Amino acid sequence: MLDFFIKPRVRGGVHPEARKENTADENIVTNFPIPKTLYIPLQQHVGKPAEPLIRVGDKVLKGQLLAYSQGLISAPVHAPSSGIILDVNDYPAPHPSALPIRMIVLETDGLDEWFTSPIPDDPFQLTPEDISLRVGAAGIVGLGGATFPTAVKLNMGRENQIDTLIINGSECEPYLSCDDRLMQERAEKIIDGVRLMLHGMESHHAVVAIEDNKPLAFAAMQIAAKPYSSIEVMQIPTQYPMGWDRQLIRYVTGKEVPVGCRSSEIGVTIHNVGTAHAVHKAIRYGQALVNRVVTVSGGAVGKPMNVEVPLGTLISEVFAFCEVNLEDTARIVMGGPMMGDSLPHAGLPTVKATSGVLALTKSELKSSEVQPCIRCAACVTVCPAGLRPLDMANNIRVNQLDAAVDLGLKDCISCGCCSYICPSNIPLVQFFKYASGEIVARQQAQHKSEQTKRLMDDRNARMERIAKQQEEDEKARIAAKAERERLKAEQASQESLA
Amino acid sequence: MMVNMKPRSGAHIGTKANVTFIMWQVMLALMPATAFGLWLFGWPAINLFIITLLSAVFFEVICIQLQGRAVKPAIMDGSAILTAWLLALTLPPWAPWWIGVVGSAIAIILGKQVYGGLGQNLFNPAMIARVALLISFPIEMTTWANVSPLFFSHSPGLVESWHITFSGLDNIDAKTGATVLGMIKTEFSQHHILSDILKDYSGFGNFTGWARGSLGETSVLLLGLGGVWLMRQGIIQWHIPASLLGTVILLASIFHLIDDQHFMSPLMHLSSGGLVLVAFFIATDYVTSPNTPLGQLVFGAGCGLLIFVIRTWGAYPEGSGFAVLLMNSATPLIDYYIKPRIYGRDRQGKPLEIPKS
Amino acid sequence: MYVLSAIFWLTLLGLMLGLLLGIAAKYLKVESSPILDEIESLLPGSQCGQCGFPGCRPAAEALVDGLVPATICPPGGSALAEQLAAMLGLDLDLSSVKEPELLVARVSEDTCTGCTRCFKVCPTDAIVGAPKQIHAVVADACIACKKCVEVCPTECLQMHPVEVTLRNWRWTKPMSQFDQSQQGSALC
Amino acid sequence: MSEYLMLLLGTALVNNVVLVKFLGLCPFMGVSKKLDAALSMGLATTFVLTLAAMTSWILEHFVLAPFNIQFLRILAFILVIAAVVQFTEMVVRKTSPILYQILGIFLPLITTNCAVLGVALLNVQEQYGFLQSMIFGFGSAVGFTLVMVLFAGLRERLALMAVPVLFAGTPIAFITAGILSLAFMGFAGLNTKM
Repeated sequence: MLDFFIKPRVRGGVHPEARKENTADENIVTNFPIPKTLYIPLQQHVGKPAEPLIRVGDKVLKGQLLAYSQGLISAPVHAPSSGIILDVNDYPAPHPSALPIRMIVLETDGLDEWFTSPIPDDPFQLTPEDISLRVGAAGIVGLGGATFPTAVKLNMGRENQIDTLIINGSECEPYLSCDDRLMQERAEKIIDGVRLMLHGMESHHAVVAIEDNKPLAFAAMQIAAKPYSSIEVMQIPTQYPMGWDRQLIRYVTGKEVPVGCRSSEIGVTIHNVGTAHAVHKAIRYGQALVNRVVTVSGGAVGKPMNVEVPLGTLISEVFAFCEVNLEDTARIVMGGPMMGDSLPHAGLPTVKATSGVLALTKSELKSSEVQPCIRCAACVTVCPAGLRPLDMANNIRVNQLDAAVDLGLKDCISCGCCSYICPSNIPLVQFFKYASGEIVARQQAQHKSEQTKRLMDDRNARMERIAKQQEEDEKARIAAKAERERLKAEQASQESLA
Repeated sequence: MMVNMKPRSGAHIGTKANVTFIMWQVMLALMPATAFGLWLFGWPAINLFIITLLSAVFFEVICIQLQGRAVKPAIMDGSAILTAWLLALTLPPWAPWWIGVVGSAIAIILGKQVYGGLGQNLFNPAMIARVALLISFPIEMTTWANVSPLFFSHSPGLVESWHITFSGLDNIDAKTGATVLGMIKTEFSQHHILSDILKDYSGFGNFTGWARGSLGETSVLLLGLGGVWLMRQGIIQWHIPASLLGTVILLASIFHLIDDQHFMSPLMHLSSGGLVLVAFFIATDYVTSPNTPLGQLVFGAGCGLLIFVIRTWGAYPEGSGFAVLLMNSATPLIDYYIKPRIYGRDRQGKPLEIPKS
Repeated sequence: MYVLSAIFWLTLLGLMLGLLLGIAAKYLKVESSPILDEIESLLPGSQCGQCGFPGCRPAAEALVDGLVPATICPPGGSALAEQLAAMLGLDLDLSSVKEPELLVARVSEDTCTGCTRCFKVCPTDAIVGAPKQIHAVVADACIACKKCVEVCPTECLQMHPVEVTLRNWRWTKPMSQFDQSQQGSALC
Repeated sequence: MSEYLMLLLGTALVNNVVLVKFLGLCPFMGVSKKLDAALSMGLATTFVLTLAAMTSWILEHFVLAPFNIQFLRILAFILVIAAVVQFTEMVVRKTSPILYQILGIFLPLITTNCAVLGVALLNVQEQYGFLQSMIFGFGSAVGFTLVMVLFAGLRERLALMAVPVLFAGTPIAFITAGILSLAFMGFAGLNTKM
């Protein structure tokens, strides 16, 4: 009862059934057969897509750079396995619309031969800048799902001295247990990655936050972190969305990140457990981010498991490996069931952000039979960002998008709590995603109409200039003609005189 | 390969509760008090109850067909039945049949369907109907039948109850009397003081419900139990009932201390009239109550204040109907001004300043 | 007798109030309503005439005088209608507004003879190309005013809907419960 | 002192100028679409009404009565109210043009607003003293503003609903106003002796 007053109150959130038990008890499966072809999208991260530097037909090794990052916020892409580049073209993207984006198609030769790169003997002698350079070169992005390039975060961390680095082990989405297994099996590697990141950001205090429904992971991480005083491991209440970075920052440090500014500006940075593990592999062994642990679960999965999969593997192959019964799969979801995207079919590649692939049956899904909103305000109670989903949805339904923005549409993190709790099964998050998309479309239309107005004014000005020009030429011509006639008349009169 | 599935966003999983489940839960909570009320006032009450429910469903079906909407789902969500149920509980037990029909008509058509069906109404439909009936048919709405439980010697049999319901009461004075509130209101107007008015008042009787009153609101005990159960089920929050009852008790005790001859004691306020029924079942109606807990507290306090003011100084003995309607009209304002603070923004919505660490 | 005093008092009252108002008017001077040019700047300004007025300025004047609804400008779509309604305090019914279907002109290379008639008439110089050379339309600059399609002799310029890519793909608006139940309509 | 408070409460709630006496209905229906417009209209009317109540009392007691030209009462009152409204319109136009644009035609219409003239005439009929008539004017204006703001809140929520086409717009507003006045009848007979 006492901690009611000590621990900062967590606002909103829901308690979905975890349904992690069928995947959280077995080890991570590492003997996934190397697929024949890998489809590697160039845009697997937040920021500009990577620019390919290889040509069709090149032979590449595992971990070799395929596309370099361009611009300030971007991340390179590496070969998940050794083989020959088949094609660089547009293929369906792992997105609800499955519209094509540019991908590199790699035909594997089965050797899985690593691309050797220099390995530092003692990484802690490296300068912090060198560490974030290596992390950036390894193509590491946030593996929690946000996929923000980690190197950029480390640089920002150095600029405004971070006093707390939070390692997000909450994994609050139901079904997913890849972070849980990673912490249980590779705790030392993760702790080593955390120390490297601390060194990379010149900060001295890290907190690993783990939800209290994962006691084994908590124990393993505590043992691994015991020798290092700068790393503290703490348990946080199990409540979706505990993994939302701003919620975690407020719970762990008590600070609230103001709207419109990054968390590093108030001295806190957050990284996922998987990211720390990838940093460890990149710095210690020079291995780029080429594979990741993916949870395959759901009612229609014969053998639910956590499997280490090379990036770019088609979901259909992962499903085949896990004996997924496609007939009673009502919906394929990439990521967790709360925030994940539904995919139209399984022929899409896994990417750096794929923390889980779910094959859900009809009974597990929320019924889509919509009833009228009875204003029960359960969505207002569960919204962690403190918005009023029912009022926003009502405004969006009658196309009052500005009113919805005033109610806080821009602060919606689409965590799915309101859609989860709504007794009338109203797709609230889809209302908000539609509205944000519509607002962006309107801004673009507004921008376009301003530009076209500028083009029109320029053209009209040019037309007037040309018209004035023609008038002057006309006048000049008439004047010249008159002049010539006058001269001829004079000549004629002089001749008549002479 | 399966056919391409339509993109769907947001939470793919969800709670199993839906609107119908909530409505039936509320009806379940009302069951004990209703059964007791029907037993207490015998067959005429049962007739009235059934007539009100049937006419409500009938009007709902007509309105939905007029709007060209699918009839089946709208009826199945039980909101029409619940509205009629609540209305019936607030009617005089031996009221004639047309009171029930007209009440349901006003509640369903004017109260809900005109606004566009479930979730769209601005005022509590049951309360609109009760207030409209009270103002337009004062006599029928204030003939309170004596307690005459089912199968007791002097209470009307089945045939006689049809006579009462369909062709009205014959010897009115023998069978009816005033409720506690009504009696006090008339005595006060003749400047009697409280102690001699309440010579034969039994507190325990009123609390358990053995007293004259509307069909379902007499038994405070059963209504309270039903309400607490609803709260434990998580269907309603504690904010509205607590602030409503708390305000009435607070005001009543203050005024009772000042002058206990002219102001009823808090316990008497609690166990008379429709206070508890309104607090647990009518004021907590989702559609017409504010969204935020603080807003609900303000709403409950407002209802409590108005109930007390109308009961003490108003012309009508029972003010809860008016109080709920007045506070329903203030709900949009409460929601406009009392809203949760958005993460990373201050109360006015401006982003917080970056703390100078 | 009292008639005279009545007339006297009324005139005195009128005069005195008139004087007071005159003084007040001097202090509270306000120049002409700035609303007109604000409205005109909101309109797309493409003088396309789809609103029935010869240009955007007359349409703006009609709007300020309240002669026309806020939804008179089809290219503006519901976004502009909302802004106008908010600015002028008009009530707004968006049922009749059809979202402007995004179109863009495209030249089919095989039939273009390079006669340059189209880019002379294009208001935003969206068509580029030299005489006798195959022309091309700059998609971003084209405002789908259809003037070039009318004037092209070989019909090679046609309007095409804007092609959906991953960048401009949008979530569709979910159907509210009223549209769904409208579908399963009466008596079922 | 409590006698004035009772008068204020009585005029604002018990016999509310809009919902019980049914005066001032056109701005009540016309300007209650937006909450902020309704609030500012209420404030403008309060300013006008209180000023008009005072000036009409002065006019009645120092001009009309002594020279017994009471038959000019309505004419003189309208003249004064028009002047006050014109003055208010200038102030509003100066302070916020946007508000002026939103209130639009309803600002000069306060002149013909039956609540304003009605309250002035009622003052005379009830033979209130100067302070009483001012409180009566102010009370009824507070009642007007209260009901305007409540109704504007309701209408803003109504605008977001899928009201059947038959009732969409003004009809549903009239029905809501009817139910609101039904609710205000609860205050009827609030006998003013404590």
